Amino acid sequence: MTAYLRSPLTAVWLILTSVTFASWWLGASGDSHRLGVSLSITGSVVAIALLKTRLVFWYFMEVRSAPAWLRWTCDGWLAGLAVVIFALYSCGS
Amino acid sequence: MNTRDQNICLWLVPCFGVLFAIGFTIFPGFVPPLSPTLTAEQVADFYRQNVAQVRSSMILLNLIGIGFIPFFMVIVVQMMRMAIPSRAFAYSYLSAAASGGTLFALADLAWLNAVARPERDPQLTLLLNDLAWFSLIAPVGFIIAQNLCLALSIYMDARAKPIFARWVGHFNLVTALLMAPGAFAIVYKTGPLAWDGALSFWLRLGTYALYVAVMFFVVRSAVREQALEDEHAVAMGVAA
Amino acid sequence: MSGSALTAVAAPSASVETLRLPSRKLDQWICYWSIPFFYTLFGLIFAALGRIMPPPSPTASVPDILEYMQRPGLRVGMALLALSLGLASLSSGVIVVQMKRMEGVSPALAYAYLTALAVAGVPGCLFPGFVFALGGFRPEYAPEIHVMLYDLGFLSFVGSLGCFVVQYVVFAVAIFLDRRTIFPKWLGYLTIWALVTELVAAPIWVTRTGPFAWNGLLSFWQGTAIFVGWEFCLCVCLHRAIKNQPLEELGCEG
Amino acid sequence: MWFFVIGELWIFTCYFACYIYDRGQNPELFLAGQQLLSRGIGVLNTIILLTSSLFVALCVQATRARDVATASRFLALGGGCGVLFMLVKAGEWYVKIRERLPPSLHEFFLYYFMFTALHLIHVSLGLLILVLLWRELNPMPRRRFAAAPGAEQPRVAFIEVGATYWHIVDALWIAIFALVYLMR
Repeated sequence: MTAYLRSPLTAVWLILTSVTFASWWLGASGDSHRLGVSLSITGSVVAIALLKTRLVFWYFMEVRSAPAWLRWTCDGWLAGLAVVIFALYSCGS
Repeated sequence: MNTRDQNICLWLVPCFGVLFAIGFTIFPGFVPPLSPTLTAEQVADFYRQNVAQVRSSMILLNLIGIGFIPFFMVIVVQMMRMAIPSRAFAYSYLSAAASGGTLFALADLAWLNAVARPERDPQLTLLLNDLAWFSLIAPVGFIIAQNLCLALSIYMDARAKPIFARWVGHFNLVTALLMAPGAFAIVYKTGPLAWDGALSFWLRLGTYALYVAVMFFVVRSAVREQALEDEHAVAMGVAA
Repeated sequence: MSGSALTAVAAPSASVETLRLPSRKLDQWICYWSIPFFYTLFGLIFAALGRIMPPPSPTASVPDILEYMQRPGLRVGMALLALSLGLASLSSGVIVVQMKRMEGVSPALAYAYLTALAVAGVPGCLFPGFVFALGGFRPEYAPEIHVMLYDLGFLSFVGSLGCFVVQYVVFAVAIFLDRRTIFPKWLGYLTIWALVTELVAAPIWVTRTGPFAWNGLLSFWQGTAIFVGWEFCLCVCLHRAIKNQPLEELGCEG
Repeated sequence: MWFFVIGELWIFTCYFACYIYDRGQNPELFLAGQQLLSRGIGVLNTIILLTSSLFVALCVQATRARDVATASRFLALGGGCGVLFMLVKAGEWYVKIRERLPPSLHEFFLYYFMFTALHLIHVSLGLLILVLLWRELNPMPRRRFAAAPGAEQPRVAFIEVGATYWHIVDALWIAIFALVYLMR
């Protein structure tokens, strides 16, 4: 049972949880001084989220060892999502 | 498989037919049909004056609202006996009969609610009255689909001795065509297509009554034919 | 299947080979071609004639609603709808026949599909049609009655979800459990998407603005797009299923 | 399954696009709404779902090594976390509605409830798939789900497909968490 826990997956899991706490702290830090639309926090939060999703794709769903087209589709989707988010966000505010 | 259950379903048809006739005569708005050109006050007065009659007739019609469903299912069983490649038409017939049944129930509910509180605002009573008439007259699409399926099955029946004769197929198509104009009752207020007009009311309901009566006799002979074939088969089975 | 036993016994004289039909599956093809015909007619009635799809905004002003309800095209469209709605049951007939051919799946799912479609016909399609016709039939109604009819018509047309949810669930389960792959597995996944769009259409009862209203981008447009896509794929797969149905399966049992 | 996954991603991308577009229109309303959300529960949910994803991934590893006992145990832990996630989410909703913040309050809460509701549906679908995986790992006397008769070995491909779906549900939650809870 514990033999499996030492696999790389657990390392990925640790990274993900720590990054989640980081983004939480980042998101929460915005409350204290000013509550405004700040591109920097949003940018970093979204970037972290996409990074986490990419980790999930690559390690948990073994896209790492998947055929090339699958890898490209996943990365392509993530990039596309990032572009869409920033485009709509900037044109909005 | 003996045909006693089908006979019971068949004999439900005349019983419900008589009850339907009674309900239709008691209801004051059918003979002569309520005109769609009446104003809200006139319609409300009509219902206020005939509360007892409307309630009694509509409660009766509510009880026997989908009385013909067993009859349609006997037709579906006969369609499944036909030698046609697949039962697509039988299932379509069943689905159309199910949908058609719900609409008459809706019409009946609208009428009953129209007289539930006669002192209601006339426009609301008018609204319920219109909904009731629409749901009674307009939904001919399902009946057309039923007749179409039955007619096509009869034409494609490849049995040496077909279950229904060819003319039954033609009869179904003709009745479907005769009932088709009823759908336009929701557009016109006057003229033959209005819901009290010759085409939409008299022709449609008259054709439907005739259709059920004729089909009753046709299906009865088909079921008796099936019973004969069963004995014949059993006799062959015993003899073999 | 008692049905087939009965027919075999009762039809000793009929030999199916003597069918003189142009094609042994004529009845299924008739039902099959009723699907595209009905749905183009459906689109014509609702989009061109009645202009119900794309729906006007739920927050339209009262005069706009009154004017919208009085258009003559609306009532003629609803009359045509009342006339032609029976064809939808033809389509469910042939789908049920194909579903009953599946292996490892009891006909319960096929009958559930048939009943779900039979139920969906009235509240989802014909009742809103009558409600719009009611509005147009009596211009002298008080404005609030017209607004009520306007809402009732659209909300029951776009918002009746339950019948279709059950239909999609049953269809998807049948496809996944079927070992004869009458319908390809990706159609099952497409059906699950259609199911998701029905769920996304739920908030039209809650909000009147934004993408979740009854003319909103997500509730209406995405739902319609995926429904049209699903219908198209269904036609393609049904065509293939009927075409390579082995001939000996036809005949009495069917 | 990949066909389905790509479809899901496409549908959710449309939702995110609409959400962000509307958020761009009136950021103040969204910000005000966002303050009322409790980020703590959001983070807790993210951690729970991440752990369940880890367990499911480890289950796949164990199945490849034909170690069915451990695989089932991991699967059970993953499923347990999934159920825990749903409970926490339901609790959060209950708290929100009791604080009179229903979906119909204003646009932000409509989005919030819609996203989380949709995601919950996907989680329940995922849990159903996990149950099917469980029956795959230790088959009951009756046949397994749509398994060809006589297939004795648990089919690894089937386990991987189920795991893929579960990871997609987790990835979607990460995106929702970021956009709804943390975004400015």
